[in-house]
Amino acid sequence: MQHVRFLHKTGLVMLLIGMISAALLVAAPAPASAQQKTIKYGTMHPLTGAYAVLGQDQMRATQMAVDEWNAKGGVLGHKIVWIYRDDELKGNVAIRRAKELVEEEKCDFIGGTLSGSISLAINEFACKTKTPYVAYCMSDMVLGSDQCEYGAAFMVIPYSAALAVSKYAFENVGKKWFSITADYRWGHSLLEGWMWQSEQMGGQHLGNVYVPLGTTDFSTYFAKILAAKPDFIVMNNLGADQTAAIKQASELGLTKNMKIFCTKTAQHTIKELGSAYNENVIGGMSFYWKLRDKYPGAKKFVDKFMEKYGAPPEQDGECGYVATNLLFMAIEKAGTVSDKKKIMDTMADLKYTLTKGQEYVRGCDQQRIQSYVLVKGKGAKAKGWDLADIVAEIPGDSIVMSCEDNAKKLPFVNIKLPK
Amino acid sequence: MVDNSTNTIQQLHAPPKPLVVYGAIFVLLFLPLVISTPLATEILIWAIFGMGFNLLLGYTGVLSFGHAAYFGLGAYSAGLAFRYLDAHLFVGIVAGILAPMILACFIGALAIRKRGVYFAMISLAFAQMLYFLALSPLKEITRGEDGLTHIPAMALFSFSLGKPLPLYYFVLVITAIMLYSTWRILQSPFGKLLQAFRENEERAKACGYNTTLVKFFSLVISAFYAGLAGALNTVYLGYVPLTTLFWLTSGTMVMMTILGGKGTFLGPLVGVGVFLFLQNTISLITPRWELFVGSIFVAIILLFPGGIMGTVEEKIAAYRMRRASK
Amino acid sequence: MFEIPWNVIAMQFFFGIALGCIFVLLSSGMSIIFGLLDVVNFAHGTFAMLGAYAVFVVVSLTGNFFIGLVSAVIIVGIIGMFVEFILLKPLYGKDPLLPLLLTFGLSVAIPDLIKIIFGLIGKPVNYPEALSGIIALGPVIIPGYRLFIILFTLVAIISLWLFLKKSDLGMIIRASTRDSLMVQTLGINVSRIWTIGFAIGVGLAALAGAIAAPMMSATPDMGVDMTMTAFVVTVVGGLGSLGGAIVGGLLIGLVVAFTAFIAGEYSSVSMYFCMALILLLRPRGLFGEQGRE
Amino acid sequence: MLLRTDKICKYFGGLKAVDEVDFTLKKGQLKSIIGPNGAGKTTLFNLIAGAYLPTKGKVFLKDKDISRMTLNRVSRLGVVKTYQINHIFPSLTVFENLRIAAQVRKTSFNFWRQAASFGEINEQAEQIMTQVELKEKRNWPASTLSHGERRYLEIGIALATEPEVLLLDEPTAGMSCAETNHCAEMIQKLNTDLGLSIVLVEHDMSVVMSISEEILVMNEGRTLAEGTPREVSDNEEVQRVYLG
Repeated sequence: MQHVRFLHKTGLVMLLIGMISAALLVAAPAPASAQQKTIKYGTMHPLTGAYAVLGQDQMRATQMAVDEWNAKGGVLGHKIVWIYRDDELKGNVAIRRAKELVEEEKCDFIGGTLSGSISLAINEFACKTKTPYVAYCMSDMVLGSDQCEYGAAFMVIPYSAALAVSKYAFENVGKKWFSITADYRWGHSLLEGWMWQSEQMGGQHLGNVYVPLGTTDFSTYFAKILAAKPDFIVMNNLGADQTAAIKQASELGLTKNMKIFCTKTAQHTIKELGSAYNENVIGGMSFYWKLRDKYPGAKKFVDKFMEKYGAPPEQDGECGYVATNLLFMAIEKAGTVSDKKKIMDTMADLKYTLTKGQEYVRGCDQQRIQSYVLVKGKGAKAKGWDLADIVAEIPGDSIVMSCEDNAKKLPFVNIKLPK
Repeated sequence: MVDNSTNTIQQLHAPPKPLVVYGAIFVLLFLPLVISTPLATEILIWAIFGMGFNLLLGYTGVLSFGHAAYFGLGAYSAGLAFRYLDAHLFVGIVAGILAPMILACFIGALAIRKRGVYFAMISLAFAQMLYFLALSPLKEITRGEDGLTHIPAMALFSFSLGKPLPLYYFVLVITAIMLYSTWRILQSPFGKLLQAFRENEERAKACGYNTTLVKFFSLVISAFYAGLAGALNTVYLGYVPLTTLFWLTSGTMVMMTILGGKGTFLGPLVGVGVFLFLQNTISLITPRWELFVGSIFVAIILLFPGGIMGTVEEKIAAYRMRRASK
Repeated sequence: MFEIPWNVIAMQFFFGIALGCIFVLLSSGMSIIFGLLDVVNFAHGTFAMLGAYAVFVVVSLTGNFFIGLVSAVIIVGIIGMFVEFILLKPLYGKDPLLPLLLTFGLSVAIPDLIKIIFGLIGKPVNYPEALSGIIALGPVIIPGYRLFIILFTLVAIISLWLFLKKSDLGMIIRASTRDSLMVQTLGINVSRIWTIGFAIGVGLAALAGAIAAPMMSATPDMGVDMTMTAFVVTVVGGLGSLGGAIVGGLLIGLVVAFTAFIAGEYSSVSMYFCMALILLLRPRGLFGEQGRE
Repeated sequence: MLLRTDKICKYFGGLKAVDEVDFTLKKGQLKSIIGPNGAGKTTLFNLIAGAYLPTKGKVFLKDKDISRMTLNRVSRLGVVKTYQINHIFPSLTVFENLRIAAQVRKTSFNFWRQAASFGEINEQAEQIMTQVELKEKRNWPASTLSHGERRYLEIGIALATEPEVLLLDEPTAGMSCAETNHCAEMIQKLNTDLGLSIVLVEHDMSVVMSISEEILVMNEGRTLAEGTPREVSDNEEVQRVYLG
């Protein structure tokens, strides 16, 4: 017993000493950083998990852009130091990474992320810490109360994608539609866009089914759709869910005599689907590599990317490339590396031509106004990366609402989603 | 006298000396100097989770593969209280502790009588049920896949927890309390009973113990830890990601505990630290870190079932045995 | 309420059964492994994923889906044998939780290995030409491939049953499930029986993965869901019971199908509700032996 | 009558392990159950202790029906069994093995107070340690004990739960001749000094004959004979079973 009591005492003394030193640690002012001529940019990408292939593309494209700028001598004479982290497509990891990048690595700017939901959380964090954040993903973060002057979204926002694809569909295919919607915010945003457009263009919504994320069997939903006899089916889902849905639609012969619209699709989804993604399947993307035949900027970017990594970039890669460029262009134009408010303000008025035609960042909500591309599958005729053909490019101005509307989430907030 | 030698031998699973508790806390005081503060904070939170999990797996011998349910429910309860009720820091944490304990009572009443592997599967399935509930049917409340955002920044007596270091030391205080509590529990009659139970359930029963009740209490106490960790996770992130409920959270916890050494006092702490540190480091080198972590885990199961601390303790015991016999 | 046409219900029922058949294949493998080795195979879905990749590889080499199916079973069965022999064997007789943990480790590591070998993008497997059509029975439309799944599962399960019931090896396996010590005293190398049993179990999982591959493509992360489903079905049917795996699989398939029809967003949670209900009403599962749970 | 079974039966499928056995034990009595392998001795034991549910029949402790009670409840009522194969807590020390058993009636679910501070329990554990002669091994993990010492510990654990009836399942199994005699002495002491009622299942006939007051002989699940050691050894049928 004596012995134990002694140990208690020693322990307590030790703890006391420790606590005092720890208190000093907290109280100590952060060491003044040496005046190096660098700026630090940190990005997060899902390098593991279901969308690792897209995360990898984001990461590669960012690297390409950073290398190009550094080859030109950096920004305003500052060398760009770029670091990246794996966010694993998990919210808690992404926040930890963001905290590490900002609080430990002292990054001046952060970017990346693929998931819209994670981008919302990071956006909130960026706002709190006043760190400029350029999101590479489709995100509602520029709408309503989530909007913040330090966050910018450089992928098409969800409803814009829906407006673009629906416009084409109602004009070219028919009016009666049925939708399959992934049951989370992103899916709902797409559905809102579709329903609004449907009202405007006289479409007839025959029904919708909500499908939980990660569903692999869609056959059980198709009986309902077959009974409704729509002109076309709309898929508001992504990745493995979309793959399974289209595969099973083709099994039921739906891709033979009906059109299927994927509000957002991806190059790797088309590749995964093989011959099931035929000419009756039309998908939307913010960038497809065949734009290289149309725009010299796209050709430069795609060729360089192909040469470096052996595969054409996904839209996510392109977005990362543009976003990184825009950040540095804004810094250069603002003429400051430290006044972050000014940089964000400058970024908000950029006009540029990079990978597509002329585009601009809209001042009020820091979003990139860009076109949306519709591609048509090639089915069994697909070869290598020649997976699809471009059928339309919908200009960016026609698929965004005004800033005032965006701030109030109009008109979509008035859409009553089906139960 | 024989006393001398017996003292040095001691048994393998000797209760830790108080010095170990203080020493561990002492080391943790300086953790942010070595690794990044967010990582260090996360290590502490997971360590609390791990201590509770170890009480169940390591000391009682019950494997729950659905501990994400308690962790996630704790995180959501605290988050909902913060967001919708504007609850005080401690009120939210208490909510985050109580809800998982009630859930544990329910799952325990339903499944704790089952054999080990069966309980593991059932607890996993229940956790998945909660996950899918939060994902789709309950998305109006939980915000589904988006996770629960807009949680106000927390303050402790007008002392902001928004900065990394104050937050770390706040979590550390709680970790220290839990570390000490765990130590107390292990020294208590109940703690002794847990260990006896793991060693030989049948005999514990023959001694007159209601072993079902032992397992049940152990599960509920473990849910207390998990809920606390979940609530702290919410305070730390300012956000509740849906992944807190995902089965991989349970799986990660299992890996951490086995890695550190189940049934050892410091095992969870060491396991959590090493796991998160490795994951952090390997992921900088290669995105295929799961291959390494998975393989290391398999190797540990095959070669060092005692984990890091179990093996260390064994080595120390063997060394003492050799010295004593000289 | 609006009226639901009978043909939609009929189709829903059919899809539910087809889905259930995949579950049956998955969980009967799980049941055999558990019954024989007392091992809960956490990597069961991972083996199914390997089956899907095996079918992809063989189909792209030979162009024949049916050769693909058979070779998927053989390839994964052989992998399973190695896994059992090298990794699981040392754990028998120790803590019964260790094999579960070990297979969990495999389920983390193997998908990454697949990503390194086959790349991050999943691989497409086309529906076999002969089965890609649809059969219309009046207003009821049935895809040929789903019909094939049902018939194929029927054949597979009947031959499994005949194998266990009639063949010498099958009888030894069944006897070992009951009492491996007794079998050992008869001079039979039980250790080898275990290896074979494990191979059959993961072979069935591979079959499930292979047969599902055309419907969802082979992706590295497809295994986890399958493991979960196998768990649920096994708990519902009764741990270690082959009959339970069959009835449980079909039941869960139907439950999922009709929930998807009535309330889509509940479809993935429905099977867990079903499991909780069964546990409340009949704790050992539909066909579980008393005392084994 | 302290303990009594009424036509108790236990069938495993078609096998009648115990078939309509009436067993009685008076307070303070030391009674043995003997019989060839597979006679159903251990099964009868487990039925009394609550480890098995009887197929038919009943068990009474002081006229209280305990036949459907589980092992732990029967143990709480004071009928405690030991095991044929060592069933101890291997990585706990001898002292802790005993203390676990000793705390069962006092404070099993207290999870805050330190176990070391329960003086009464500790004293009881120390006392039993003396009784089963393991004082010198107090702080050794049970797994390091010799076989004989483990058998003693086995008995000690049962004793520590303060039983009224002690069911000893082959306590001398695997012991050397000298150890066996010593163990027999100890059992007799428990019976005479502490006044414990003891039921003994034993293979070693010399032990049984020397210390039992009464013997029940079983064969193929049924009672073959019952009586004092002398009566039993003179019984012709017993001789036939044991010799033939």
